[in-house]
Formats: sequence, C-alpha cells, structure tokens
Amino acid sequence: MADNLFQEDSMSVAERMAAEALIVDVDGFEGPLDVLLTLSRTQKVDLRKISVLQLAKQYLSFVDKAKTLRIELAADYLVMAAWLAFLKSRLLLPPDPTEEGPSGEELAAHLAFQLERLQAMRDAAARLMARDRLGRDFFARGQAEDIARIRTVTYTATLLDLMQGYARIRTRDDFRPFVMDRDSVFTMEQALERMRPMIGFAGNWTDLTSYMPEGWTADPVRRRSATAATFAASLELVKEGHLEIRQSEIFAPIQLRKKDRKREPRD
Amino acid sequence: MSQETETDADSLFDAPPMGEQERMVEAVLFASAEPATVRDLEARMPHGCDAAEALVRLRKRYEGRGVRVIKVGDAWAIRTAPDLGFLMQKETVETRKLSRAAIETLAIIAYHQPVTRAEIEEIRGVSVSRGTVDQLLEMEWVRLGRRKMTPGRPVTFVVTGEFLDHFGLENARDLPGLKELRAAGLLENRPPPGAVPFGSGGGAEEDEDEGSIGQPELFEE
Amino acid sequence: MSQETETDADSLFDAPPMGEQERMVEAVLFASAEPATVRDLEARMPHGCDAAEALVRLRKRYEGRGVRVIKVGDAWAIRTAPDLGFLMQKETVETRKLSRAAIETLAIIAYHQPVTRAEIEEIRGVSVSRGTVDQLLEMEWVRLGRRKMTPGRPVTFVVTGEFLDHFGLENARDLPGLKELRAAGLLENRPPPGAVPFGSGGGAEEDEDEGSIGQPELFEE
Repeated sequence: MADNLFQEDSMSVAERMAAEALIVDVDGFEGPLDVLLTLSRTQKVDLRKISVLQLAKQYLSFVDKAKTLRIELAADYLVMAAWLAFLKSRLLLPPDPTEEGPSGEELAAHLAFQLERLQAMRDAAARLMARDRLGRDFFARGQAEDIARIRTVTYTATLLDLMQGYARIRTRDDFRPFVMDRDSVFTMEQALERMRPMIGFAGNWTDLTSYMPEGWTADPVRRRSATAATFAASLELVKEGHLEIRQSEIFAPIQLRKKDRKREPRD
Repeated sequence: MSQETETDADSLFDAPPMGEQERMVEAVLFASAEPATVRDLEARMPHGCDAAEALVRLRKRYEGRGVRVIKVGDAWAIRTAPDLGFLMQKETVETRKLSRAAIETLAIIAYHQPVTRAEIEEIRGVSVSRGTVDQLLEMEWVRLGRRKMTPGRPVTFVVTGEFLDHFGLENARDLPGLKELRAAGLLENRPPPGAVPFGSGGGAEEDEDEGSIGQPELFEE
Repeated sequence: MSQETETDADSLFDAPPMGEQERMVEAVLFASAEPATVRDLEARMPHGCDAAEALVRLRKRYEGRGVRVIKVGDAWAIRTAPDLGFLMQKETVETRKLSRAAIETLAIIAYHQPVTRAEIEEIRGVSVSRGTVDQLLEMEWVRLGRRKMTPGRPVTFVVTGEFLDHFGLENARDLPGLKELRAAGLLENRPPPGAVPFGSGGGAEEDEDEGSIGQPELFEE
C-alpha cells in the first residue's frame, strides 16, 4: 500500500472523465459498493491487487463532486464516505499501538474482499443467465396430457360436529345484542366528548338537535340513542355549570346556551 | 434415404442428415401444443428437409414404446400408448368435512324434523342455499318427509336411516337436548351473567326442550 | 435389474418386467410438463416397480435424441435437446425481464443458499427492495428456507426446483463456477474486522460460513 501514498492527484484525464460520468449517472448505481466496483475498474488491475487507498480517494472525490453538483446522495453513500475517510486516515497514519480494533490493512483487505465477492456474484449471475434456459433454448412438453383425476369425494361429520352446530344456532340469540347493537348505541361519554369543544361557541340559544353527531339522525334507532345521549350530556354540562338549558313547553325544542359566568356568576 | 436431395437448385446447403431431421421432428412434436402437419414441420426445419420421411422413421422408432407417433387428421402428434392409459388416471377418494352451513342445516333437520325450508331458515337466521340441502339429500342423510298441512303445503325434510347409521344413533330421539349439551360443555358460549339487555333472556330456557317437543313426530310415516 | 423384487411379502403379483416399467416411466414423463419424482412415478406404477432403475435405462435410451431425459433436483423430466432450440421460436415464452437487482439477488441466493436478507444486503452493499424478492418468489425461482438459528431467527431464501428446471441444472451443486468460487473463498460470509462498515451487516458475525455449511441442506425439506 505504501506506493499508493503518492498517488494523490495523479488521476489521469480519462479517470477524471470517468468519475464525472459517474456523477451524472448516480441514479444508475446499486449502492456504494457498486460505485466502488465501478471506480475500481479505472485501476485496471486484478481486484485482489487493488489499491484500496486510491479507491477511497476516488470515492471521496465522487461524493464531493456530487455535493458540488447538489446531487442528493442516499444516506448509505454518505455512510460509506465517512467510513472510507476513516479508513484512509488509518491507512495513511502510522499504526498507533495503543489503539484498539482492526488495522487499516485489515479493513482495506475486507473491503477488497467485498468488492471481489460482489464482482464474482455479478459474473456468476451473467453465466447463469447465459445458460440454456427452459422456454428459450429447451422446451417442456407442449401438449401435456393432464392426469385425469377420478375423484370421489365423501363428506363426513361427527356427532360432535352436529351437536356443536346445533348448539351454535340455538345460543346465537343469547349474545347477539352484545355484538350487534353496540354500533347503534351512542354513549353519554361520546356525546360529552363531542359537546365539550362545541359549547364554547354557543353564545346564543341553540337547538339541542344541532349537537347531534353526523350520521346518527337518519336511522331511527341510532337517532334515538344519539338524542338520549346528547340530552344526558347536556344535563351533565348544566350540572357542571358550563351550559344553560331551556324548553318552552312540553315537546318543544330543547335549547342550550353557554353559561356566561360574568353575567350570571356561579353560586 | 436420399437425405442429400439436390433437386432444389436453390439450396445452398445440404439438408441435415436424416438422423438429425428425425431428432428435429421429435423435438418439435414434443414441444408443440398442437399436432403438426408435414408442412408445419418443414416450415420450421432447415431448407430441404423431408419431414414425411423423418416422420416415418420416428414413428417406427417409437413402435412398442410408452408413447407413439400418431396421425391426427393430417397432422402428427406424440401420444401415450393406449395400453398405458391407466397411468394417466389417478383415483382418489377424498374425505372432506361437511361445511358449517350443511352441518347446521343437518342439525336443525335432525332436532326439528319434519321441518320445512322456511323453518330451517328461521332457526338459522339465514337463508339456506339450494346446494346445501341438495348435498344432504345426495348423501342420503336427509330425505323429503310429507308435506305440511299449512298454506302452500310446503315439503318437509327428515333424516334417514343412513344418517342414524353414520352417527351411531338408534333414533333421532337419542340426540342430546340443549340441557345435556350444556352439561357436556358444548354450550359454553353463554353471555356473561346479568348482562342480557334486550328481552331475549328467557329464550334459552324455553328452547331447552324444543328438541324433544319435535321428537314425537319423528318417522311417523 | 431386480425387476421381480419380492422383498415385499405383501405383493401378490410380480412387478412388470423392466422393459414395461421403462415404457411406463416414458409415458408418464412424456405426458407431464412438470418434473416427476421417483416417488410420483412409483405411486402411479403397479406395486413393486423400480422407477429409479427404469429412469436410468430410459435416460440412456434418449441420449443423443431430439428430446432428453433430465434430472431436476430430485425429479425427472423430458425436455428438448438445447441444440434444437432454434426450431422452437414458436414455443418461446417471453420471460419477464428481470432487473439487474433481481438477477444479482437470484445469483446470490443460488450460490449462497440458504441466505438471509441481511446477508444478501451485505454482499450487494445495498438494501434489497421488497419487490425484488417478491418477484423471485412469484416466479417460483426462490422460496423460503428454514429459519437461521441466529438471534432473531431470520428467514432464509433458497432456490427451487423450478429454478433448476429453468436453468437446466441437475442440482444446485452444478451451478456454473460454484467450486471455483468456493475455493477462492468468495462464498464465505467473512465478518468485517471490528467495525461494520454499513449498518445492515449486523448479523454477519454469527452467520459465518453458513453459506458453505448450508449447501448440503439444499432441497431437503
């Protein structure tokens, strides 16, 4: 690796061009390892003999250029850049005996291994795809004769199935109300929750019905439940001193108004 | 044998040897989804091939084998030898669980017979599909009873001797009533105590011996 | 050659002569587009048949012909000879074009199987999109293998019989260049020394060598 120390700024014009082409085409890369692999080709050596230091420099300049061109790089490209910067410093500085962890050479060797392995997988993929393939180079039977399946189905059930089935039907009514009717019940809690934020604006007498929740007024069952809950909630709010309530006569509309504390101080 | 026919003056290359032509015909007949005519074959093969001759040879080669080259109309195909047809069939007896709808319908018929379709629907709370009843009829677990003496004189359903056989019952009266089902833990889906809001509460008790109320009518015919 | 195996004392009849068994295997393989296992074959053939032996003979018989008997994983199929592919343009099915990511992922799964998603990502140095693996699963070239016995018990991916069939491989050990790659240490899952360069590699430590250990597991399930 020592001879790589002096290669800074020694990129040929062709290499610079290649690096620039990389920038323009950053979308086409399958991640930082892919960029590194592409960059490594400029070294024109066996991947086993690659100069990781030089590669790190190339990558860092790639990232710098992307930055100056304001190309958004995905986070993993930047993580790789940070790691390579770290690796570069490890490779350049004399090893510090007090420092823990792997040496720069070990890290570089691993990166070289990763690149070589990725390249090997690419080559393997290419060889695989170039094989004779079913449906392209060789063929299966065109007129497959289906196996006639002579299937006799017999159905079965046990006495227990039968009894459980019957039990299921006969007990269904017992608990239907719990499941079925809940969605037509509007609770006082729900009504309270709905009314509390609204009453602050009720300076004038307003009809109770205007506090009814949406979607609860068409179906009579739901309307009944919602009306009762809204009415109960109104009484609760009156009790708490937030509302005033009035009804001019029997069956007349019930009206609500915010209780004005200045006008009518609480007792 | 004249695989090097030079009758066609245009042919720049010799046709492949007959052995090759035979291989080609074999591969095409194998892979194509439809029987192929001599013309189809020659259209695919290199110029100057004699598919008819190759077919004659191929046919001979397959004589007595597991598959044969046969003529279908004016086209050719490879087909299983007729004596091996038995290999292409697979007999399976499949045992399936009766569907939930069928079990419920069957249970209602057993407990309430003779019962009309309308009654079954009322008890199940959903309509009973034709297929469900047909299936039970076909299995011979259920048959038609006599018509009910109510308006429209609807048909009724009752269970059969085969049904009793299958379930090991001497007669439908042996079916356990609701009380027993509950004692056996088959009715554990009870509502939590004290939480029967809308009137239906008493229903369970009343229902209890409905099964047996229906029973005396069994097999009256 | 023991066509009359009488090891099975229950067998009332002798198995058919080997020539007949060969015909039967031939008929069944011809009839089906899918590979059939020895077990499939024997399930269809009369009791006491030795489909494995019949297959060996049949394979030999078809050597050099237009169609061949080939082994696909633990199953057998008849396929046209690859040199005759040019005759079949009509049958060619346009296979969906796989993305570069999908092709690489497929190769990594094939060569490193059983392999986890984290390992694939470690090798490619980039995260594997869901769609890529889904596509391979959907094509049935890849399936889930058993979970790895490492923390989190991650699922693994392995290639399928359809994959072998498609690429004309007898088994996954026949992948091109597999031996060389293994000898060069390129199928190892070497843990990065000390620090992990890019986040995803978390599992790498425990997974060491699993790629090569895993190979014998192929298609066991």
